[in-house]
Amino acid sequence: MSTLESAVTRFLAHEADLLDRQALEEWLALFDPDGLYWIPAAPGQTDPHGHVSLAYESHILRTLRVRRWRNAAALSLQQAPRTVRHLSNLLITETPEDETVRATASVLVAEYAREALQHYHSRTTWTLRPRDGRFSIALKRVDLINCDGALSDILVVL
Amino acid sequence: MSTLESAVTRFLAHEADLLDRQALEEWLALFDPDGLYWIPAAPGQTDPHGHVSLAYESHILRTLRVRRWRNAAALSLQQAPRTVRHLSNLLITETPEDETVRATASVLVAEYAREALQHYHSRTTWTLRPRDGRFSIALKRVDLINCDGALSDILVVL
Amino acid sequence: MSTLESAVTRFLAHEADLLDRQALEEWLALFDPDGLYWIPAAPGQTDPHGHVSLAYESHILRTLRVRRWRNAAALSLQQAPRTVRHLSNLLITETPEDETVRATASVLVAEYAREALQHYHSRTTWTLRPRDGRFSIALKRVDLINCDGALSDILVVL
Amino acid sequence: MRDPDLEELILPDRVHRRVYTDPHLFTLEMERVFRRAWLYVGHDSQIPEPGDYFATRLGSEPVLIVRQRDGGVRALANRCRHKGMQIAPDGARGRTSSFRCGYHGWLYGLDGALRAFPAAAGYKGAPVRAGHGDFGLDQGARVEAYRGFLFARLHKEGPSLAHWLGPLRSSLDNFVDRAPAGAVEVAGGVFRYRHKANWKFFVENTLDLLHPMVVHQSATRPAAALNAEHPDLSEADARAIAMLLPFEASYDFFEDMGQRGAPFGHGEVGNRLSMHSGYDLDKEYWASMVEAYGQDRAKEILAVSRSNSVLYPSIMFKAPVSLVRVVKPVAVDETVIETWHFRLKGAPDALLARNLHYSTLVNSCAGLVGPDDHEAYQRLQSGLAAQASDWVWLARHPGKEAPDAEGARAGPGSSDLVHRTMFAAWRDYMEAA
Amino acid sequence: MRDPDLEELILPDRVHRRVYTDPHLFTLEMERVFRRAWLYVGHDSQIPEPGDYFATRLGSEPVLIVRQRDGGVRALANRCRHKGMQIAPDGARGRTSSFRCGYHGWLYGLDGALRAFPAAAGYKGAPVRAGHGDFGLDQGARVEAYRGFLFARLHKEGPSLAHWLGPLRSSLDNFVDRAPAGAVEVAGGVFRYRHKANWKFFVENTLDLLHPMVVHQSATRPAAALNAEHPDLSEADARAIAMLLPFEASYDFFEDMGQRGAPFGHGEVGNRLSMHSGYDLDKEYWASMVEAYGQDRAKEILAVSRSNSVLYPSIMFKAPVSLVRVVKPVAVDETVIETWHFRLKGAPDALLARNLHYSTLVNSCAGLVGPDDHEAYQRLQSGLAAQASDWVWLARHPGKEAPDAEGARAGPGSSDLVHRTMFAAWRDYMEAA
Amino acid sequence: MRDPDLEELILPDRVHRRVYTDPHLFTLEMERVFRRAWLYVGHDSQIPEPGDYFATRLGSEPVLIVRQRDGGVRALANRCRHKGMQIAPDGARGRTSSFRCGYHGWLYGLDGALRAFPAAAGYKGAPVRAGHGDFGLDQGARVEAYRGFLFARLHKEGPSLAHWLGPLRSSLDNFVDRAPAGAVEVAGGVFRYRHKANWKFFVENTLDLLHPMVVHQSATRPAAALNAEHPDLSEADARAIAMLLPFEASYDFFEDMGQRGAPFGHGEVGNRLSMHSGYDLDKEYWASMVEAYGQDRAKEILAVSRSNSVLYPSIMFKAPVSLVRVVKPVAVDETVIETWHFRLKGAPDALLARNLHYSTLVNSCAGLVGPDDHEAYQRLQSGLAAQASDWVWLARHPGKEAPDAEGARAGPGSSDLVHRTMFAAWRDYMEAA
Ligand code: FES
Ligand code: FES
Ligand code: FES
Ligand SMILES: [Fe+3]
Ligand SMILES: [Fe+3]
Ligand SMILES: [Fe+3]
Repeated sequence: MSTLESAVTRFLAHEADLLDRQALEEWLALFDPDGLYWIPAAPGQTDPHGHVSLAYESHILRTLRVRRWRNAAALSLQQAPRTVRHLSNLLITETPEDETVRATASVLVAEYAREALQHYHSRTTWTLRPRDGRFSIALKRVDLINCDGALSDILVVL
Repeated sequence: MSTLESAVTRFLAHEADLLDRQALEEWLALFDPDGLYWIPAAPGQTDPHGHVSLAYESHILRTLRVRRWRNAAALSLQQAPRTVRHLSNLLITETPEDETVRATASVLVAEYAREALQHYHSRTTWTLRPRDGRFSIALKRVDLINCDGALSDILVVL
Repeated sequence: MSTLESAVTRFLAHEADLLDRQALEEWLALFDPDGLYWIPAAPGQTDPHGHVSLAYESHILRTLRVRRWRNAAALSLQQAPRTVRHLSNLLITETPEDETVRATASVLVAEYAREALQHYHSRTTWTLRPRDGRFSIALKRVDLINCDGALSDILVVL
Repeated sequence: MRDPDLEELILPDRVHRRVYTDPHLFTLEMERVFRRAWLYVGHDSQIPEPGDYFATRLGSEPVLIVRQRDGGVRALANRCRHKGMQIAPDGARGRTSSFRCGYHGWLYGLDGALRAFPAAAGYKGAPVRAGHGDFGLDQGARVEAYRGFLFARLHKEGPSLAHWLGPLRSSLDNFVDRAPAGAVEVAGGVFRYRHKANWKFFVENTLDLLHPMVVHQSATRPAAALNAEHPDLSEADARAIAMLLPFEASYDFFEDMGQRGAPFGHGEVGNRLSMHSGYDLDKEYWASMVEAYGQDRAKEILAVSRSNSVLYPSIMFKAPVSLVRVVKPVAVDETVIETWHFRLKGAPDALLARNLHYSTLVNSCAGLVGPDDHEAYQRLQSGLAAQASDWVWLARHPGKEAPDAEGARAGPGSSDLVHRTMFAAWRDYMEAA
Repeated sequence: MRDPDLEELILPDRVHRRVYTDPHLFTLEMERVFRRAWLYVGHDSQIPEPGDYFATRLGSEPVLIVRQRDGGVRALANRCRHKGMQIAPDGARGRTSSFRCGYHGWLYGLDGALRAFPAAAGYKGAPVRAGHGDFGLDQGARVEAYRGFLFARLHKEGPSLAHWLGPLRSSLDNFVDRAPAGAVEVAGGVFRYRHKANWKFFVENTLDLLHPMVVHQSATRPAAALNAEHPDLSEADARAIAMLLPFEASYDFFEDMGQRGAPFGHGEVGNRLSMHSGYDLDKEYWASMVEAYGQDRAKEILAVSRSNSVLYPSIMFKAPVSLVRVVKPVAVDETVIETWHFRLKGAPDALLARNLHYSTLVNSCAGLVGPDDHEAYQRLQSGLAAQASDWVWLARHPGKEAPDAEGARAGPGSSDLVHRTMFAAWRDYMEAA
Repeated sequence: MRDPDLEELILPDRVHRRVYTDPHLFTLEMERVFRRAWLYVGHDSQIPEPGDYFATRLGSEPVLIVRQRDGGVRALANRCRHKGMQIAPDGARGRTSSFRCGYHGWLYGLDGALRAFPAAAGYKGAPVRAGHGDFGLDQGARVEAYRGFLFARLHKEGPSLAHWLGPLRSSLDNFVDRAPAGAVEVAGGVFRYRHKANWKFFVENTLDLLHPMVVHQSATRPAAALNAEHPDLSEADARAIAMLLPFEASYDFFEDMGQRGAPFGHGEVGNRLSMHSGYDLDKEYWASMVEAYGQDRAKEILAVSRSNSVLYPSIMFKAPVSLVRVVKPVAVDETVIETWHFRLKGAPDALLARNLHYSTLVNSCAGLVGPDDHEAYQRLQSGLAAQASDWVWLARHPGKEAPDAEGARAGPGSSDLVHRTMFAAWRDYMEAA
């Protein structure tokens, strides 16, 4: 495994660990200031403006999401969902022109809430920028296998 | 991780990516001309001829499978199943005598069709032949955890 | 990937393989004589004595578990459950003072019994001691996502 | 099927919990309400050309909605007349010149007539015949359009669509008039959102102006804080915040929005004032509206801001943000809500983008607003299973209603008048044996 | 249990959709059809020795099929007479000298008699007794064998197996006669295939010769193309293609295959001609047949090619490829089909390999043929939930039937005669109160 | 709801399988047994301070158990009186000064009175009123405590808790008297264990002394072998083995344990002798007991070893190891069992640790004992679906019973007397219309 692969693998395991431990404020800090968190609502969706998304969030909206998570009034979050996430099948491409790294992985987020397990399967793609020897996230794009299905609430960060 | 492990990991991630993206014709090209795709119907099945299999396919039959996938008349495929696959717990053994590499991994294929998720869990074993700096598949054997269970349709390539 | 990471990855894949192949006696031998197998019953549980656990087992109790597995009279095991386990998101920390390595991974154990699949998701942490060029297990701690849920039987070793 | 004791279930100021929890009543609803009411099925723009079709459900009944060669639309049975196979899977869509059943190849025309069947000689002496009649897919369902919106009704008899729409015709008009080109089209994708609760909770909730400030606090409080902390928000962020904050407007504001109930159970909230009435007006859009309608008429159109309009029982539409939410009952305690989005023809892309952004924030299953409503529905479902009380109260603002110019009855925004109106219609549908 | 209005459900040329969709009728079927008919349970070769047993279901009833010390077979209740525990899990099998209930250790003999129970003194004064009678597992079920095939019936009264098999005895004969040694044995594994549809769709489909060329096009078209593109296919590939192509034979071919219906709802398609009749004959096999039977008799045996034979309601068997498919109803809309394979004793391994290859291609849940049939069944289930029409037509080739030499009634291959025959028997079973 | 034919279901020496399998009877049980009996809800120590509460179920009814300002406890309806939302999710707990419904903000006091509702003016002229009455959460449920254990009953009328506890009061006393400080508190976590079987199997099994040596062999045999192989076990391992071995004590031992049945269906096994009576006595604990009670009384307390005591229908408690197992019926074939653990105040930590170790070994869903019981329940559920026999026998030791000093009826350990007692009470509850 190349140094880059190792570094990306470690970074993504770290991100997953933060999310599973619900260290959401630390997770926010992984992003570039203009970084985006995107869950398309259609397979292969290219346009976030001419088509709805399940989520399409700037720093401010991600912060809002995290604060809502911390808000005791949030009815749907009183269930205190937990996650364990599994990541594999990593493919990495470097795009030297803009000095970013594109990493795509299969991700399974297992969610437990209200006595029930939910499974979210996606191919997730991170556009990463090297920063201080680690990375920052320019774009995290989660392509859910059933993004256009009749889904019920996705309460957690994917 | 050894060079061999890295190379195999990358090759299997590539195969998985082709299957998830339904680039099935490209997937066909990964096999040796006399390569086999085998899903035994019994745990530890040794004999593909004296015992039924869930699938046991030569190049011609795999090609037939892929063309059927492309055939609009296929009733059961009008549901347009999608997959995301997860691979881990890779174990590799080299058998120098015939210059092949045996790789075994835990594979979870998540299938989405008709608004429902299905999970296929297997230990899958690839017998690989080094070819042009990559590999070709001599045998892909998928040992499903429930290969002898009362299964419903397996519509996708595992 | 560092040499340590590679070695741990291989060791954990080996342990998983033993468990999936139900080579349980070999699995017993992976532990230190005073090693522990622990499944807490509460998230973040710190105390195995002032709080119940789903399992908290010494060498003798693990051996009892394995012999019970081999005992034809065990009503609940007549279903002959099988597993495939998936491991990812590995994080490793070395604690040089006591010469152990702490490895945490996301683990999905898929269990098949009685025609049904069960999924056990955990963050599992191994405390490993280098031994003869490999490792021995001082503690295997399985933090199930739903450890405090209304679970049904967990028949297999996690 | 045995008749329910409707007079014990529906009282003037409350309804019995069984209307939400009894599986037998659900079956009856599918039979009576969802076969007798006009149900929204889609929009003209989804099937522009002859042979365009999609497979959907009218209540629990699978149908094919098909553009005819003469431009009309039919709702054919999606069920072969031979041995009964469902012809197209739910959700299928495309363009075709005929429907071929994939089991034995019976072939139907776009109009549903049986055109051909293989090895036809084998039916000599049997009643099987090509054409309409016993072996065609036309089941007598009615389809009518209003300004491009398609409605279907399984029951042959009943009021015309225009009559049935009644006072809310003007709200549909406003939906379309907001397009400089005077027409809308489906655009921007669809949300499909499943929850384990009776369909009526959603429908009633959309006209419930006492819940947003409570249920959606978890989004509005952080939104307000971020707004205060960041005086220099980007345009997109500022717009998002501006769409969230009205969910916690004052009780007086919601009261002033007003509401009205109409025949057949329809109703709506907001008129001049609504959660959308304070949005910034896009300059380019305004210019195109003025160009299309003249300044006065444009102003008049945009002054109407009916935030939530219900055509009972199947849709809630939001003219100010150009979307339609469609109710798909699955079981007594399971419902799918589809959200369809529309482009105002002649309006700039930015307007569509804003409306889609609204929906992403509010209607997505991973959004900041919808999940809390859904949690409420699901807790209503479990709460109403309790025997502690039998009643759901619709007692608010008794008698506070007055007829309006279009034949509806208007009341204060937080009234239960709209809910009483729904259940009066529900009872009517359920009674007609 | 309330009786159905059978005369409204079963008409001469059609049946009501409720026979496939009504859970109450399913319960009645388990009670009446599946307790009164002989049900296939397995084959002698599965339990060769005394004490060999397996746990299975007769309809919904759990039973232990047990080889007795005298060579007979019993179908014991798989349910302890003490507090009722199921003794062996469904699917269990093995060899034993007794059955011990794992809850309190009651011990039953192979014949079902209660042999012993721990701490027996505690039952002094109670009716609990060793032996047969109220505390044994024998429930009066009948078991009979025909040429090694085991059938069981829960109902004490009824026709003998041989009488019940009727004209299809000769088809079972042909199944076994195809073995040079005159006997078959279970071999090559079992498929268990689950689908969400009523059990009758499968049974009827196996005698439906109007569907293969439509449903299985997705396999036959690529097969034909590959066949054309590759003149030099390997033997195995050529054999696979040759087994797939007949699914799209001509309508005339299928008509010529013929069919016949028999008493008790049995029926079959194919006789001299079938989807299997064109297969290459393995030389070694032919030689062994000639040696065993002489050339004329061998030819006679192999000339019979009844592709699908149904012993209503529980199995379809295919003598030409030596397999039996068993119907396991689970719920009104759920069925498991088991496919059991057989070795012809005295035949070369290559023949078994060919037949297993056929099954892997056609009957596997991951195969190229089965999933499309299953999709059809599932769409029949959803289609028949629709109210658009109540009828499933069995009207093909009315009156086109003639008695054959064995007491069956024969018709053209694509007739619904076999389906009408099934429903006549179904009605008989359901009526006998 | 239609009444069952109780006299056909409950006979003196057996019960009909339908009492475990009929969904209609389950609904009636929830209605009659679980609303009329005192149900265990928890312990004083879970809600020490005013405003402490938790959300649980009484049968199928969601309730809030709330410590009042005056120290009392109420069981409020967990269901808003406005539109019916469940106020707190099942399992919620905490400390509060009021309950606010998250849908429209109605505010209830700790006593359940409606204190306030937003925009109250809108209810002018409507019956909605603050206070108790139609809009409060108090539903008349009774709550009483016995030595810190809290019981609730939904039905207003019925016996006092003390009367209802009857002879088993002394067993609860023993539970608490075992604490040197004369009080216990919840500690050490909770197990929640789900199985697909009727709730009564668990309850009856806990007083069934004929099953342990059979069902738990898979644990006791290896335990005995390891014990023999390892003469120098660690203290912890030796203790674990010592807790497992009694599961395979002799039939005589279990017979000698004895049992008794009491009014209202209660019962217990063990008294001086039990599976726990042979445990080593911790020295420090003994010293603290002597100090607290004096040697004679301490001995007396510890000599009582009632291993399993059932307060029908909702709990089984084990005074010797300080735990309570609570029955939560979910459906006719689904049950959750909660195991709650207790610290004996004034006793050393080692005693708690031992009792928790016992539970980890025996009651955990991943343990060495519980899964085999659960397998038995699940196979009872499937076995009793069979028609082979209708009866579950409770015939053991007929007539072998004698009144004891506390008004119970005592019999040999393996008798079905306790089970007959349960069903007599069950029938009483079910009959009272
Ligand atoms: S069911 Fe449609 S053609 Fe036969
Ligand atoms: S239930 Fe079989 S021995 Fe008791
Ligand atoms: S439902 Fe509780 S406040 Fe409205
Ligand atoms: Fe809302
Ligand atoms: Fe077919
Ligand atoms: Fe037990």
